[in-house]
Amino acid sequence: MTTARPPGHEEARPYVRPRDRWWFARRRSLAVFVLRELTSVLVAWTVAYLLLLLGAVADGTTERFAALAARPWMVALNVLALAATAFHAVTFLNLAPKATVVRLDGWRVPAWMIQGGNHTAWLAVSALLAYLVLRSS
Amino acid sequence: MAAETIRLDVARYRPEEDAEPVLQSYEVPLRPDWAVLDGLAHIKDHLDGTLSFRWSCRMGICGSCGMDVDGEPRLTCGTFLAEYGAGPVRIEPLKGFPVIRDLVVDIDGFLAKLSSVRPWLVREGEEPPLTAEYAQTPAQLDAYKQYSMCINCMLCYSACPVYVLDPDFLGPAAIALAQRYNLDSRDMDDRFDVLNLEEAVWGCTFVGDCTRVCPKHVDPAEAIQRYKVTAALRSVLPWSGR
Amino acid sequence: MIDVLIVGGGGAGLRAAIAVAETAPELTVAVVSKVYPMRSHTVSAEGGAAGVIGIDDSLDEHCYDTVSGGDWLCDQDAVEAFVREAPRELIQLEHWGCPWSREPDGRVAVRPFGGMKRLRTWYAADKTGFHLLHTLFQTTLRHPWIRRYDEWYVTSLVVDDGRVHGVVALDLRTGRVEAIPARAVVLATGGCGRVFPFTTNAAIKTGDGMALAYRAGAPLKDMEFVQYHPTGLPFTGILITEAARAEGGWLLNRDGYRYLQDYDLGTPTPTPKLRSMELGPRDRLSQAFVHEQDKGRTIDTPYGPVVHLDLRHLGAAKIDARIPFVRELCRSYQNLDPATDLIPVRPVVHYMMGGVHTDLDGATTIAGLYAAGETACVSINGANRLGSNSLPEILVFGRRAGLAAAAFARSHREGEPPAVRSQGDDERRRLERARDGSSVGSSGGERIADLRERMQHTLEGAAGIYRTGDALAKAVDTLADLCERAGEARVEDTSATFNTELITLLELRAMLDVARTIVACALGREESRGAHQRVDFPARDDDAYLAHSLVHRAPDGTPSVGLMPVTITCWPPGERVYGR
Amino acid sequence: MRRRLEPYLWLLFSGGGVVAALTLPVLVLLFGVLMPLGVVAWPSAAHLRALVDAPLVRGAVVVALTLCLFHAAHRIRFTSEELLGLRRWDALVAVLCYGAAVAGGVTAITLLF
Repeated sequence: MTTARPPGHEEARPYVRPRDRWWFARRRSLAVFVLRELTSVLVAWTVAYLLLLLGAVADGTTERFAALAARPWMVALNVLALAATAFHAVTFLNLAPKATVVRLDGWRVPAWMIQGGNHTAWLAVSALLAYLVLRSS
Repeated sequence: MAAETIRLDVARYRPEEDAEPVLQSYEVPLRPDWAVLDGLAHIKDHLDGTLSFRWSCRMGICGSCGMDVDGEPRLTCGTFLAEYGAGPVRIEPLKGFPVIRDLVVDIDGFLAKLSSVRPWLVREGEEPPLTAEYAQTPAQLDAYKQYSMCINCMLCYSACPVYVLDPDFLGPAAIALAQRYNLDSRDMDDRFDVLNLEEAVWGCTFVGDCTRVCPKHVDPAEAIQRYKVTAALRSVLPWSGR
Repeated sequence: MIDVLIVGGGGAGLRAAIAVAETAPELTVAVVSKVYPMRSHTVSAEGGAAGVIGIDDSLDEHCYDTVSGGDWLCDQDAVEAFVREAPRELIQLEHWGCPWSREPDGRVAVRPFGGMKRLRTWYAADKTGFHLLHTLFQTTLRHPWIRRYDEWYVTSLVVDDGRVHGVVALDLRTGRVEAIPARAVVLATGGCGRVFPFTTNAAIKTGDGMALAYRAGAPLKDMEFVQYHPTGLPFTGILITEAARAEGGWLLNRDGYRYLQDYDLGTPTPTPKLRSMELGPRDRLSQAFVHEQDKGRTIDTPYGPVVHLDLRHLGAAKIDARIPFVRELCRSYQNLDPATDLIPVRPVVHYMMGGVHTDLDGATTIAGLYAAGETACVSINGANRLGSNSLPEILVFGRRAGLAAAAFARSHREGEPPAVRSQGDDERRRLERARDGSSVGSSGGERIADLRERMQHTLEGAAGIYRTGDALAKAVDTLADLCERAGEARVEDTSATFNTELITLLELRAMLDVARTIVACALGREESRGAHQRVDFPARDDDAYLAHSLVHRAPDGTPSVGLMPVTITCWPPGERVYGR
Repeated sequence: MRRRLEPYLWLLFSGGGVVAALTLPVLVLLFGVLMPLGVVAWPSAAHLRALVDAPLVRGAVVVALTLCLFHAAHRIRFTSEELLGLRRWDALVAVLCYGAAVAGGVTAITLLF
């Protein structure tokens, strides 16, 4: 089925709204979305930071790295990174059931179960990593 | 008892005379069971016959009366004036669509998108005689039912920043409709060619507002993310097409 | 030049379009509709669609239920064709993807319905019309050669020498008035519930197609039969589907008493019994309400008297599974939950049994002009339609009208006569005058809404559930007066772009024409039958009135009513028995 | 071209999102906050070296960090386009973002191998 708009129908011009530069400030949900996406910048930073650490370990310059890490601005940045990565983790794991709908014999596994599993996995992995890093010290 | 009223600030756009929409204020009675649509009908019937807007069923099923009410896309028949306290309430055409007149927007682009996803049952071979139905269990029905509830009100498009910034984006309702058929046990297509595109599912950044504003709980955001998984798996495992 | 032009994009119109596209791909088809097709009022149908499918059911039983439900005013040959073709149409919809509710083994499920002796109502939860319309609309999208004129309002039919040659229509978006020549025209514009003040019908249901045919010289039939649905929400008139009672809901008066037992509708049982009590026919249930009101046993609300629909004993789980839309509507629009609260309901204008007079193929008395669906009166509904017969009706007769129109277009290949252009030009001038206000002056004249309200209250007062000759006679005069005043009503909007005020005026004029036929037919029928109850003639009179009312438009614009025999094949007139 | 790439980019984004969610918060908490603040002591350099000694572990670390970078690159690509209206320049933005992620991955390899 196609729409018929016979040629020669002069039409008063419809109004097209100009691009709204501040679209993300119009609704809370959009602001939260943009914050969620911007966590990626700090995810990238966190990776960079860990690469610096790995470099220091490889070069045997961990002392210098520790000194750098203790600078107040660096600590502030990492506190921000912690908040961002945690926010990323919570939002990402909570949204996962949208992409992975699990059906068992026609019964749809409710979102909260999948989310609960994800968060349990997060806790377990975090605990394991912390144990590996801290066990001898 | 003095009759209470509420002010409605209504966007007016008359293409013959206005360069852009302007707000016009009307005082309408504030009654507990009046929806925004009743307020607009009161204006049209008793205050200003020149106001143009679409409406029909006033029971939330025809999908005509979606508008932007105080910055949120809503069905005006199901949005009550009492929600807005003393007012005023700002009523504008759905954002993201060209405005034809007042509160009336151009939806031809949306319809073209719906049509593009082959929203019909795709079968191979001859249609069997009209003596028996295709069998479908309640569980198989359940697998797509939610995506079949879309009333084409377009609130999801209006709420979607990706669509508003890029009108070529296929958008929530069209993809949900494609999934409605993809997940139907009677359908034999997966609409990979029209969905596995940058302007289709890959354009979505999963804002999730489409789902938030959907008056029928279709959850288009879910439909899109699920198709991303389907399309990604099909891309990695080329033999996994249905 | 278009071969088959369909006016109206609801269930009947789309079914007709698909029928043409599938069987006659060489023909051009167009659907002209004042709203986008998926906005059409078919979308609001809730409960279901009847079609014989069970092994314990038979075509004869569906026929008998329909004929007795219609108080023997149905044409029985039409009913037989309808009942025979309904199941295959419903299966066709299934093959097109309609999400019918299912039995555990994968077969389509059926539910009981009012006035039906067997379980034969197919359903898609309680959004049957919604799913049906969207399935049809989406199916039309696979036929790119079906042309669509979305948001075009047809203002008149082009008729020359007893034959239709197309339509004149107004494009809302541009304001242009165009003649669209066509070899055959199918009217599928739905009913006219909006002539009444309190109706389940959508705003768009203004009797446009009925008025188009009537003005062009085709007679309307059985216009006095207006169906009141017994359960509408007060204030909004939103329909609470009959499925709510089919699933076990009770109607209670102010004393919590299932009052239907007092009106020869059977004795109460805890679970629903077919053709009994709450599953009686709609006319009888709505009439019982009026008697309860007279006895002072209804409940007063700001929006008039109500009774209660009680679904609480069904429990939330069953309500959610079978009638979720009822719960959604009650919560959104009435601020109550049927799982725990009583639902206030009152009778509400729902459906027109009458319409454009057609034969079994939808053909009207004008060559090339067809009608189907609520616009038409074939008649399978007689004096009272049974719930869940209207959806299969639009499919069966939509298809039939489409096929007949295609056959007509194939055998009439001549070009367009000059009448098309000249009538288009006349119409354009007339509408532009109305819009510019140059015909009446935008400051003079009365408000459209005021005239509409007068019309609606006149109809409610004179042509409601119970009618009297006196009130009807007065209404004849009032409506004639309103017609004249509507000719000079005020149009403030002079814009060519999406001028809904002009459309509102055209709709009002259509409604007034239709309203006059309703009142004239009701005045003429001096008996009580089905939905037409005359207080001054309380009995059915088969000797004089086992006949259709046929109403023509006289040259001076007044309706002139005659009678036409009813076709009886197998079921001679008898007593309507429910609950016994 | 782009049409064939998108699903893979999305898989990398998703995988990276999972890895980032499961591992980064605890790592930045330990190495970025608690250790610099002295709440817990820095592990010895030898212990840290031992942690990434096994080739398998090194490989896993490279993959994990690269995935995280792809996750970030994907989001930064779309967010910058949406915030700054750069949709038209998508090809360029994409090359920059994913290019940076690849560069980060290469850096990780050179550091660990």
